[in-house]
Parts: sequence; structure tokens; C-alpha cells
Amino acid sequence: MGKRITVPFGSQHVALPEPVRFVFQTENEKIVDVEVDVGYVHRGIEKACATKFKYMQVGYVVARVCGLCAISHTLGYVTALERLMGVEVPKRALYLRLLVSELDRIHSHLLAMGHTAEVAGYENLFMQTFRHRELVMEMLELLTGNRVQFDFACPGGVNRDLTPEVEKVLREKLKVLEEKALWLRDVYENDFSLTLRWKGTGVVTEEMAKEMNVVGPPARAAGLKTDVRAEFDYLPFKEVGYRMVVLKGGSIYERNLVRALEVLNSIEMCWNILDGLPEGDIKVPVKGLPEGEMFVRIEAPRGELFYYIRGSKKLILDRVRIRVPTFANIPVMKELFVGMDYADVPATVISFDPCLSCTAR
Amino acid sequence: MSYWTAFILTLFSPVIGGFIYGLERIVRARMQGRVGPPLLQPFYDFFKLMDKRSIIIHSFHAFMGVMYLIGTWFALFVLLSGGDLLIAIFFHVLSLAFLVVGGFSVRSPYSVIGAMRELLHMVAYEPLYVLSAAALYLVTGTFQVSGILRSEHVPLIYLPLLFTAVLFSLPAILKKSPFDTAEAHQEIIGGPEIEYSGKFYEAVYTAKWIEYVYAFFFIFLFAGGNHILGALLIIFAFFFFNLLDNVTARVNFRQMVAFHWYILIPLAVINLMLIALWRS
Amino acid sequence: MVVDEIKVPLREVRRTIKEFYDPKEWHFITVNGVDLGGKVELKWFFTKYGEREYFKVVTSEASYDDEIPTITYLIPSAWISEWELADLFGLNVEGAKRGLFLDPESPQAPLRRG
Amino acid sequence: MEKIVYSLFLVPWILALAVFLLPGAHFHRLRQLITFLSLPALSFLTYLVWNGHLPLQIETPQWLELAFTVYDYGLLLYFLYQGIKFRDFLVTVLALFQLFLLTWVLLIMPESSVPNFYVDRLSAFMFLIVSTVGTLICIYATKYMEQENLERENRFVAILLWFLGVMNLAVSVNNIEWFFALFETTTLASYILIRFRWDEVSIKNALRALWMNQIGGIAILLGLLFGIKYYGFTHFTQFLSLSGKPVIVMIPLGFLAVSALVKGAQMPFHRWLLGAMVAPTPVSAILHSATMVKIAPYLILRLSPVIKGTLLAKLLIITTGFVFVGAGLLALTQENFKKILAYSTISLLGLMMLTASMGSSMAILASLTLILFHAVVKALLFMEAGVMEKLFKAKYVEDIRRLVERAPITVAFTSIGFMSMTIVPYGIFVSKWMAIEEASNFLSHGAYVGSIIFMATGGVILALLYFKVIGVMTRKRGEFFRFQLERVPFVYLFATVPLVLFVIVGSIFIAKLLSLSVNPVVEAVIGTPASIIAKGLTLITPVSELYGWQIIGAFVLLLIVPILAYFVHFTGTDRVYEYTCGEKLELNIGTYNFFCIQVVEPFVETAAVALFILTLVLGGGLV
Amino acid sequence: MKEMLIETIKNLFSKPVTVKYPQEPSPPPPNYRGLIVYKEELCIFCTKCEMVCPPGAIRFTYQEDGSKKFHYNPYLCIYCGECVRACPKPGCLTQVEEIAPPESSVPDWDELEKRAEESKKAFLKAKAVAKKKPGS
Amino acid sequence: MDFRKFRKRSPWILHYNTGSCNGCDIEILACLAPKYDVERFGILNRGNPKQSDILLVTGPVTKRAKERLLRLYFEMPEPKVVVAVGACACSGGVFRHMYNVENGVDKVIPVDVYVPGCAARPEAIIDGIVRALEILKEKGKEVELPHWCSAQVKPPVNRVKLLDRCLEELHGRR
Ligand code: SF4
Ligand code: SF4
Ligand code: SF4
Ligand code: SF4
Ligand code: SF4
Ligand code: SF4
Ligand code: SF4
Ligand code: SF4
Repeated sequence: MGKRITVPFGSQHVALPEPVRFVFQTENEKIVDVEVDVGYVHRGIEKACATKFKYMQVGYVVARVCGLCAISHTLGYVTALERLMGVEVPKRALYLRLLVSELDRIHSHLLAMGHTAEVAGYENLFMQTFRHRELVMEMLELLTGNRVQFDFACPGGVNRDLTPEVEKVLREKLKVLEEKALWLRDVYENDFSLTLRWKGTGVVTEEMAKEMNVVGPPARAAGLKTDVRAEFDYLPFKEVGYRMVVLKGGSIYERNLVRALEVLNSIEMCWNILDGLPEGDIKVPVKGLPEGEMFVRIEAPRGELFYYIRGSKKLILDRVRIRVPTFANIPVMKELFVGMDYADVPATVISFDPCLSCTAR
Repeated sequence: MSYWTAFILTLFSPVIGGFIYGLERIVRARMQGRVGPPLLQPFYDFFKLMDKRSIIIHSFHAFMGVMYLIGTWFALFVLLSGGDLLIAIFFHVLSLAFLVVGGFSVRSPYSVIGAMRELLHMVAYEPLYVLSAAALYLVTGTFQVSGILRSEHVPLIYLPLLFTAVLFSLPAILKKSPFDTAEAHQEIIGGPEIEYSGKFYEAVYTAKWIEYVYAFFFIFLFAGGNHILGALLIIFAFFFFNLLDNVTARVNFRQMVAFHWYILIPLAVINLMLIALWRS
Repeated sequence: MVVDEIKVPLREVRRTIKEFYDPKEWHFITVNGVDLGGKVELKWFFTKYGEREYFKVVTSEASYDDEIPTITYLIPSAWISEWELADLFGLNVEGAKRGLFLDPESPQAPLRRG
Repeated sequence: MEKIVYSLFLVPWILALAVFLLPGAHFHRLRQLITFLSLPALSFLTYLVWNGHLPLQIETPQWLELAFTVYDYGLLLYFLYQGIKFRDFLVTVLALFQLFLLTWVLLIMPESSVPNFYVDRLSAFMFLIVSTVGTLICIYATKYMEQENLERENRFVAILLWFLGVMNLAVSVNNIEWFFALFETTTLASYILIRFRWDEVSIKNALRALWMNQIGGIAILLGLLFGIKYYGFTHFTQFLSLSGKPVIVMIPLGFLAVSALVKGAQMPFHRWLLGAMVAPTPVSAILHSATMVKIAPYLILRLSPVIKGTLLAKLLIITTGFVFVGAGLLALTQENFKKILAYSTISLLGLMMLTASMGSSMAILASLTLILFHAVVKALLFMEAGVMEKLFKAKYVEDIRRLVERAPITVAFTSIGFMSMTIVPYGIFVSKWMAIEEASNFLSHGAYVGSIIFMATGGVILALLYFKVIGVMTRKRGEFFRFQLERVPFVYLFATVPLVLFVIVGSIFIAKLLSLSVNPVVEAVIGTPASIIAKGLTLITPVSELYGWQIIGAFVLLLIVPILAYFVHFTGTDRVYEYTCGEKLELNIGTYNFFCIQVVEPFVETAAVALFILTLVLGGGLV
Repeated sequence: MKEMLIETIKNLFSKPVTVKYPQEPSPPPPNYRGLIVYKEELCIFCTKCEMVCPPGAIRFTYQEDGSKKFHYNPYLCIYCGECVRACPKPGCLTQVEEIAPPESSVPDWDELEKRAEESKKAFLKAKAVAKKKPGS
Repeated sequence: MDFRKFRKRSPWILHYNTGSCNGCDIEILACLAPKYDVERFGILNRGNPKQSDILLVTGPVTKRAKERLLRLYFEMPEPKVVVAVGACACSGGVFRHMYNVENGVDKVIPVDVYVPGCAARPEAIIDGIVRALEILKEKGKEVELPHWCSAQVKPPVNRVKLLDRCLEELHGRR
């Protein structure tokens, strides 16, 4: 054992905004053993949603499972609730939800990309990515009234309408953003030092992806054609020009490229939404009490998000179950590390864009 | 250079280095589209660290931090005082030794890994500097720094490839991307300096500024007796390595050593052999 | 939405899943528990790649002390869901370790009712 | 004068005999005393030789020649017997081949009137090392064996003492046939010493040392054979007369150089030296440092005036330079402390031969400095390794973790030893520095560019290696608040402290040391002294200067500081735990072993073999 | 690397994008979901806001006389706006664009929660007693 | 020379997430990015408690994060300030009274500045840090202990022992 060095990575670590703990045993910086602890952020949300919050409130609570794809959680919950209670959501509301959810995806993807660049020691790229990400943040702030926690969707529709003034600003910003996103795609695709460092590092093969049930961009980067947006009709993606991005390779490089390409697709969808936004109500009242069970899948930025709810004609639901994308990706992450260089660990971890706050709830 | 100038320069090297570092932070920020800190920021940091309560792991470790500062300072004086270039290069190794031993002396994984990587840095760039000393000797006919500074040859003209190699290894000495593995903020959070705090960190922090002066003076030597060109070279090198810092990701230590050994050193050797052949 | 639900007794679960599960086609989502008071209803959710709005659900019931069969050897990624089940419901799942989320000072088996 | 030289061989033998004849535990003190006598006796004799009129040529009576021939046969027959006894094919065959060659040589050996002993300053220099470092090791060995096996102590120490005499003899003979006899005697000595513990591994390794060194012997015989054939030369001095003249046939010299490579454990023949580890540690010390392997650079130094500038020299530079780097790399992968030392010996021997083959006066100066300091430092390190092994049960790098908490003195000495091999301003560094600057003069030739690269990279690799080990040793958990220096037995201290002092004082006064003591040797070797000047502590070389204040400054930094660190406690300062990401963890902090370098080991060895053959064929044959 | 190089040099010579906050204000955009402003005069004390508020950042304490007092904790509020939507009296609760300043102390909400619970209980008890009284 | 004024000029931060939803954490990241660029004030995200002056904590303190938070807190040299960012860190936010949280950072370590918001805007975080700097300037250099802690310490403090005792007390309160 004289040659082994134990390297803790987390819970507090600059490369990690979230607490998660990996304890690596390394030999010459090559990892020979790893231990994971993902339970730091466990707060007990599922329990609270089934005891403390009324079903109308739960949407706001689950949004705080994670701030990065806040809208996805709300969407997952409200979609399940609406399906359970048979509420017909107005078309305009669906489009607005779609708009926010795609903008959210853009911001989350840019964050993941930028952050991966940062932990790979590419500070400038992080700065540039975050600089352009601010555009999306501003758009979201205008649209929903808050930069991170949108509280936009609610059972029956959405909380706010899109005013023409806001729409105008959105269009302007979207145009700039598109330009910048293309540039970023170029960088992430062609930058020499990134390819040197990332190509072939932390590879998830297609077989592995299938075997380990990987979801989201990591799966698509490995060549696994899976995207809930294509498999589950919770929002009218078909109508606004959704395309699935699948790459081969499965390394850090491809994961980020998938994100960069998805950002472009999302921007395109946003254009289509703004152009084809139907008129009408944004909300229908939700009456009655939920009964029975319902489960839905949502494509959060990090992949498949699964909601299961069950009610028994009470104001408070019996069970809210959230299966989040990172939770599904942790097993494969754990497999990856053995044999890897410690120097590649931060980038690999972040390239999965892990959200521990979701994982542990 | 007389002893007195050397002494004064050495004495004020932390100030000079601090300014260089301050400028670097601004330039880096501007390159990233940010405003960045004020020019005097390093000194603010310096004074703030002065005011902190120091907490240490054990006294040996803390003492090694202080020694690193003194060692670097001394190494700089050796370089500036006009003595032998090779000796100055090896004195630099000696000063690093304190940082490394200090880094090894605590049971902190990051510190130990950082110290090890620090040694690997040395393995990567040291041969290159020895070769440049030899090359400077070939051109100017002396190993004495004072002699090189008085020589009427401009080594740069004879040593373009070598100079390029040295430029590219500058980040390895100063621990900047792409060769900042020893500090690797996002991996090992500063490496050997991680366990220092307060005044003791201040020593390590200041030593880094002195290293700036050391490295840039080395660049200066490539202009030989032409001191204006030397100043230009320094400015060029400064911007060059900041650019490099800003357009690259960090490589891992294997890639770093490989890059130095398989690309930069052969580059230097080719240059060396070419001028040796041409001379003979 | 098509839901293909199979209700089986607990000991049959593994066989049932083994019969149809092929990693190339099937995507395992999660295993979920709902406390029914005294016993827990367990559901294993699957979906098929490329299929629209389709779920396959294996349902079973277990009392608090039953040993829940693991499917980790079939589906290597299932351990984390199983551990979670063991942690939050205090169930006895084959091969699962406690303490994935809960600390010694947290309430044990929080998702049980009452 | 002649008597003095003779007594240099005979005194150790007499002492050895005395020790040998006092077996058993109860004579332990007496044996120690006798062993101790060797130090003043030999040093005094060496002193006399050094101050005598050198070079000294000694004619020998005829019977001695006959005696040597008989002895030669006896020795080879003994090898043969060992080969048959242990059913070792290689040893047997090589012994037979040697017998054949020896007979042939004797048949065609011309009559010559050249004196058979030739004692010049180089020999005296070697005496110096043998009689100080060597005897210290013997003294050390008495204590070491006391802790290992008192019953066999007398044998062990006797062999060591006897061996010192053999060494002294070997570096003073002029007749190459005699040299062969003594070369093989050292082989015999190493064979006996390595198998001293009489277990399976020991015997295996001893046999390996035997056959590898036999190859060296064969090379000497072949060299002699070709020397007689082409020139009619049988003595070293005859070869030296060639220096300066164009050399027509290098074959004899090539073979002699090859025998040096073998004895110097250069790859691919390094395994015998590694195998020597199984023996008690003083063996390693004596084989690795002080004496035996030094025959290799000695041989090259003898030849260097002749081979200087030839293709052979360049090939030697490349080969040994390669070994310098390659062995350093392999040393990184080792975990056994003694193996690390062994590899670094191989590596540094490479450097010694490299500088020796460069052949200019500065390079020779560098080589001699290196030999001197390396002998001292390696002896010191091996002794410390023995101390660690015996007192602290530390054999592997992982065992020496946090040794500083228990054994500050040992760690300090070891660190000084390690640092003196890499850092300014120690003697070894100075010689490296001189060598690099010297090589810069010849950059137009590839071999010299190669030598600079080898020296620079090999140097940093060794630095990496040593600091890795120092790092492991100096790691500690907390303060030494109550610091207790460990109790080292007196004999150990007696053996090590002079060495440490020599390293330090010698390095401080390196300028004086070089110009007054080593430079005459250089003059003896190649005729002209190196043009260095000592001005106070400052060393002035033709191209540069090493200032006294630099040396002092570096010493203040390196030596005073650790001592100061011992006393500086920062008592008013808070103590805190290490940062571990906020976690409380059981940490295992080892070190790197650069395992993947082992992947390149076969490659390094293959390349070494290729270079070796190249040296043999091209260096010997074509020029 | 090429793209980045161009961009880096461009950045070096163009104005930084950094906002000059706090020297220059950087106001939130229109309709930002900031603080909840309460107008007591409009309130009908239906406590709907208290009931819908997810974190419990609105609490009412009951006075002896049955009147209620509104308490709001901006350091607990998650700015979801649910209370505003729930309030039956338009204008009574509004969400303004400002945000609360950072403070070095916050209301002792634990204590307030306790007080609210207790006062409510006491009030309900008193009411129950009062109800019972006329009946008995 | 009075060094106090330099404290304000070079605050280095340590960020620890004790169970937040990441909302506030990404806003802290956004503060480092070009638009807000807190390096203007000399702020560096050191990520190393031993060299930091400001501890930014986000999130309601979960049971598992509690001990780590305390460890990190004791690792920071005084003078130091703690800024609780976001509703969660201030008082538990939406997670208030959930079974695995402690309702706010001030239950574990003393907090100097509370930054409201869910998520806290970057502007608010900057304001919070500015305010923290005022406090930092006034602070003394003596060791700070959690308010629930009963021990007397005399300098020089052995923080290894301090932490051990502290954790004991913390767990004793359970
Ligand atoms: S990438 Fe993951 S860990 Fe990093 S900030 Fe985002 S959510 Fe947190
Ligand atoms: S999946 Fe991840 S990013 Fe999305 S809400 Fe959950 S934790 Fe946040
Ligand atoms: S591969 Fe690993 S062990 Fe081998 S040299 Fe490289 S780092 Fe060292
Ligand atoms: S905005 Fe939301 S959290 Fe704030 S008081 Fe209103 S309901 Fe409560
Ligand atoms: S909901 Fe409106 S009216 Fe009712 S108590 Fe609250 S503020 Fe008053
Ligand atoms: S809001 Fe309407 S229903 Fe509610 S208490 Fe007031 S008057 Fe009654
Ligand atoms: S305050 Fe809101 S945004 Fe911030 S961590 Fe808490 S829930 Fe997330
Ligand atoms: S030692 Fe005890 S009293 Fe002191 S800080 Fe820790 S818990 Fe508090």
C-alpha cells in the first residue's frame, strides 16, 4: 500500500459547487479504487411533499429540488398532476412552458459546458461560456421574473404571460445568443487543447450506456438514441422542430459537443415557438382532489426525469416520487473512474453535469 | 551588472514581481472580457495576509514555506549578480526543493501530489534550461550572466528555436495553463501551497512573484547585450504566455513531460546542433 | 400512454424481469415504493427505447420484513435505486447497504407512514 | 617507497588474517579493535604514498610473475568448480573459455621489461578512497554483523579487509595479465560476499554476479590478446604511450572498455549489482560505493588519454549517458530502499565513465571529483540503509514513511547524502556542472550534445528520485515538541559522521580540494592539469566561476535551515489539521512509484544491449 | 485554439462586459419577483396567504381580541408569488421588484412560529370556550 | 501600519454547499463570470479554507453536511466572516422543518450576513459580500466559536482538539 495515495474529492472542493464525496485511491495518480457518497444533500423532500405541502404547493417545492432545471421538476409534477386530474392545458400555456423549458436547457447546458472547461483548467472558455450564458439568464429573468427559480408553470397552465414588449427583447437577445452559441459550438468542437484533453477520456461506450441505463446527454454522446422529448409527449416538441442529437464516442468531448449542438437546436425551437405562439388562455383552474396514480417522464437538461405521484382524494398527496437523471447516471460514473488519471476526474465528473441536490433530494 | 544593482534589484524583486502579477491579472481579465482587479491587487493581498491569524500544520512545514521565499530570493540574486548561469538555474532547483519538501512533510494528499508534480515540472523544464545555458554559452562565449549581458551578439538571432521552446515552457515555470499541473487549482487546489495560511502563505505567494522576475530575466538574457530588445522580449513573452494561458486547457503531467521532452527539447537540440555546426 | 402492468408475487419478480429484460431494448427507470401501511407496494418501471409513451411496470407487494430480491446482477445500474429503497423505507433489500442518504441522527425509514 | 606500496596490500591481508583467526563471539571486541586499526594504518600509508615521489614504477622479481600465473589458473579452476558444483552452465562455460584464452595469452605473451607495478597519482587516489571509505565500512561491518550473526562475523570482516588489499593491488598493477588476475579476484570477492548468507537467493545472485563479471574478465583477456597481436603491448603504460598519436586499431582498447562497462554494472550488465543487495548491507556499501565498481571508471580513466576523441569514446559517452538516464528512470520504479541506491549507483557510474571518456582535463577532473564524492556519499547512504534496516526495520520506501519522527539523525544524514548527489553546492553537483560546461565546448558533435542532454535529464531524474524519498522520510503527523534524537550505536556514528563531515567540508572547500588534491591526479592521468584556480572558496574555471558566497549561501540554506527548523516552533501559532475537503478520512499517503516506467524497462535494456554491441563492434573494430 | 485566440485578442482590445455594480445600479428587470408588500388596510385576514405559502414565510399571530397580525420574513420567502395569486383582495399583497437588502440579523422565525401556533391555539380555545358558553 | 483596510480589498472566498438546490451556487458562479466579475474587488474563489476570508454557505444545513461545515469553519483563519446566501441558508427556505435539515446555517456556525432571495441575485450576493467586508474590517483576530459552544479557549489554539471537542458536543446535543 506504500504507493497508494488517498485523494478525497469533495464534499467541499473548488471544482464542485455541490457536496458529493469521492474518495479515490490512486497509484501514480491512476485511480485504482473509488468510493462514492452522494447523500449530502438529502433533505427529505419526498417525505415533505407527502406530508407537509398541499398538492398545489408541491410544484414550488419540487422546483427547489434543483435550481438548474427547476422548470423540469415543476413540469414533471404538473404534467403528472394534470394527467391524473384530467386537466386540459391551453395550447398557449404549453408553448410558454416549452419556451421556458428550452431556455432552461440552454442555460443549464451552457453552465455544464463552461464548468467542464473551468475544471479542465480552461478559465477563459469558462468565462466566455458564462458570459454568453448571461444572455439566457436575462431572458429567463424577463420571462419569469427570476433568474433561477422560475416558478413559471403551475397546475393548469403557467403563471405569467408573454407580453409583446418582452417578446421583442427576447427576439433580440435570442439573435445574439444564436451567434454566440454557434461560436461556442466551434470552440468546443475544434479547440485543440480540449480535444487533446477530452477526446477518449472518460469514455462511456454504447453497450455500457445501455447496460447501465445511462440517460441524457451522456447517453446520446455514447450513441444511444434516447431522449424523452421524442418518447413522451408532455409538450409539443414535434411542432417546433425538435431534432435528436446523437454522437458516437462517449467521451467528455462528445458529451460537451452534444450539449453544444442541443443548445443550437433549442435556440431554433425557441425561434419557432416565438413565431408560432398560439393565442389564448394561459391557465385553466384546477378543481377537485387528485386520486389514483400517475407517472410521467420528462427530458430535463441532464436527461430523463421520472415522476410518480399517487393521491387518495386528499389535499396532500400520498406519494411523490422523483427519479432524477443524475441518480440514474451515478452507477456508470462510478464504473468509469477506475484506471483513470486523477487529473481527469474533475472534468469527467462535471461532464456528467451531476446534480446531487436532485440525486439525494 | 554590479553586485549593488543586483542587490537592489533583488531586494525590490517582490515589488516588481508583484506589479507583473497585478498586470497579469488585469490582462487576463481583459482577455476574458472582464474588468479585473486593480493593479495593486497583489499588494492588497499581501497586506491582508499579513493581518491574518496564522494557522499551521506543524512548524517544519511552515518554516519550509518561509525558506522557499528566502531560497527563491537567493536564487534570484545568484542569477542577477552576474554569476554562472548554470549555477543560477540549479539554485532555482534548490529553492524549489524547500517547497517540495515542505509539501511532502504534511499528510495532505493534495500537498503531496502537488509536491510530486512540482518535481515533475522540474523534470520537464530543467533540461531545457540547461540546454539554453549551453546555447547561450555557444553564442556569447561565456556562462557568466554579466558576460552575456555585455555580449555584442544577440543570442535570439542564433537561437530562434530554442527561444521558442523556452517561451513555451514559461508556463511550466510560472505554473500557468497549460502547464499548471503542480498548482492545478481545480484538481489539487494549489498543490504544495494548500496547507499554508496567513503569513506563511504570504511567503509562498511572494516567492511566486520573485519567480516571475526570475523567469522574465531569463528571457531577457536572450537579447544579450541589446537591452532594449530585451525589454521588448519581456513584453512579448508576457503577452505571449498570457495568451497561451487563456487559450489552452490544462494538460496532465504526462502530457506536460512528454511535450517538453519530445517536442521542446528536440527543438532546442536541433537549434543547438545547427549553430554548433555552423560555428565549426 | 400505454401501461403494461404485470402483478406478480415478490419471489417471482426477478424471474419476470429476467424474462423480458434485454439491455439493448429496455430501459430500466427505477423501482419505486409506496407505503400502504404495514406493507409496501413496489413497482419496477421499464420503458422501451424508441417507443412512444410506453411503460412496462412490474408490481409486487412486500411486508416490512420481507427480503426484496435484487435485480442488480441483471441490471447493473439498479443498485442505487435499491439502496435508496432500503434506506428510505427501511426495507431489507438483498445486498443493499444502509446510509446512502440517511445519517445516524436522521429519522430512520422516513417514508413509512405514521 | 616500494615497501610502503607493498604494505598497502599486505597490511589489510595481515589484519584480515588476524580477524579470521579470532572466531567466536568472545573475541568480538578484539576483532573490532583490529579492524579499527586498519583505518589509521592504511590512511597513514596512503598519506606516505601521496607525498612520495610519483609515479612510481616497481620492478618485480620473476617468481611473482609465475605466482600470478599459477594463481590465475587456480582462480579460474575454482570458478569452474563452482560452476560445476552449482550446475551453472554459464559459469562453467565461461570459466572454460577463460582458461582457454588465458592459456593462449600466456603462449603468445612477449617478454617485456616494463615494470609490473605502476603507482601514479590515480592509483594513490584510489588508495585514498579504499583506505578511508573502505576501512570505515569494515568498521561499520563489525557492528552490523554483531547484530546479524556474531558467529560468522570474523569471516565476513576478514573478507572485507582482504578485499581492500586486493583493491589496492588492482589499481597499482601495470601488467594487464596481472590486472586480469586481480579483476577476477574482485569478482571472486564479490561472489563470496554476495553468497555470504548462504541461502538460495544469495547463491543465485552470487552466481549471476560471477558469470557477468567473468564476461568482463574475458573482455580483458581478449583485449590483452589483441593488444599483443597488434602492438605487442602487455602493460597499461605501453598503451598510454599511444596517447596523442593516431591510433590504428582500437580493438584492445574497446575490449578493455567493455570490461569496464561490465564491472561498472552498466546496462545490460546491471543485474549483478542489484543482486548484491541480498548480501549484508556493508557488502553493498563496499561493492557499490567505495571500491569494487570504481575499477570501472578507473579503467576508463587509465585509457582515456588514448581513446579521447575517438569513436570509441563517443560511443562510450552515448552508452554510459544512456545508462545514466535509463538507470535513473528505473530507480524511480523501485520500492526497496537498497535497490534505489543500487540503481542510482549504476546511474552515477554511467556519469563517471561518461565524463572519463570525454577525456579533456576538465572532464577528467569532473570524473575524479565524482568518484571521490560518490564513494563517500554512497558509502554513507548504504550505511544509513543498514542502520534503518537494523534499527528501524525499514527496508522499503513505505517503511520509511515518517521516519523523521523516530530517527531524525538518520534522516538528516540520509537527506544530506541524497541532496549531495543532486543539488548545489555539493561536490557531485560541482562535477556535473563542470562536465556540462565542458561538454558545451564540443557541441558540434552529436555525442556531446547527447551528453549534455543525458546529464541534464539524468540529473533531474535523480533529483526527482531523491526528493521523492526525502519527501517520504520527512513526512510527519505533528510537531516534534519533545524531540528525542534516536540513539545510534557508537560504531555507526563513528563510521558515518566522518563521511558526512567530509561531504560538507569537502564541498565548502571544493575549490581548494580540486586545485590542490584532485588536479594533480588529473595531471597524472592525461598530462595536463585542468586550468582551474581556487581563490578563497571561489572556484574559477576557464569559462566560469563558482563563487564562494554561493557555496556558503547554499549551505546556509540547506544545512542550517533544517537544524533551525528543528528549533523554530512558532509556539504562538494555532495548529490545525490538513485540508481534506472537509471530510474526516483515513488517509493513506504513499508516494509515486512511476510504475509505468517499468513498461519501458525492456526497451531501455534492449537499447542498452544495442549500444553495448555498438560500442564493442564499432568502437573496437572499425576505427 | 484559433477561435479562442481571435476572441481573446478581440476581448483584450474591447470594452469589458462587466456591469459596474454596485457603483452603478443594476436594477432588476420589470416584473421581477421581489419582495412581498402587504397593505394591512386592505387585508381581510382570511389567512389564505398563510396557507399557501410553501416555506411558511407569512405567519399570523392572534391577538387576545381575535384580530390577527401579519408577519412576513423576506429571508425565508422564496418569492414564488403564490400568496399574491391566492389573495382574494387585489392590491392587498403585491410583489415589487425590489429585493431585501442583506442583513446581519434576521427575524427570529423559530420564536415567531411558536408564538403563532400558541396564539392560534389559545385563540381557538378561547373561541371554543366562547361558543360553548352561549350554548351551555 | 494599519492593515485592516486591506481586508476589504482582498477578500478570498470559500464556498460550501450544505444542501442547497444549486440555484444559489450557480449564482455565485455567475458572480465570478464576466458580467459581474467579482475579481474587481479582489475576490478570488480560493476553494481553500486556510487561505479564505469569507465563507459563502448556501443551502439548509443537512445532517451530513453539518460536521463538514464545522470542520471547514475551524480551518479558516480569523478574521473571517460567514455569509449565508439564499433563503435556505438564512432560515431553511422551502426546506424548513424537513426531517434531514437544520434550518439554516446559523444553527451550526455564527453567520454574519444573510443574503435573501431564492435564488439570491448576483447583485444581492455582491451586496452581501460588500456588507460582509464592512464587518470583516471591524472584526478582531480572536478565535470565533459557535454560539452553542461552551468552551473557553486560550491561544494558541489547537484546532485539532477544538474540533474534536466541538464535534463531541455537537453530537451530544443530538
Ligand atoms: S455542473 Fe453540477 S455540480 Fe456543477 S454547478 Fe452545475 S449542478 Fe452543480
Ligand atoms: S436533474 Fe439535476 S439539474 Fe435537473 S433538477 Fe435535478 S438536480 Fe437539478
Ligand atoms: S505512465 Fe504512470 S507510472 Fe509510467 S511514467 Fe507515466 S506516470 Fe509514471
Ligand atoms: S412569495 Fe411565496 S414564499 Fe414568499 S410569502 Fe408569498 S407565498 Fe410565501
Ligand atoms: S390572503 Fe390577502 S387578504 Fe388574505 S390574509 Fe393574506 S394578505 Fe390578507
Ligand atoms: S376571500 Fe372570499 S371566501 Fe375567502 S374569506 Fe375572503 S370573502 Fe371569504
Ligand atoms: S434559496 Fe432557493 S435557490 Fe437558493 S438554494 Fe435555497 S432553494 Fe435554492
Ligand atoms: S469545543 Fe465545545 S465549546 Fe468549544 S467550540 Fe467546540 S463545542 Fe463549542
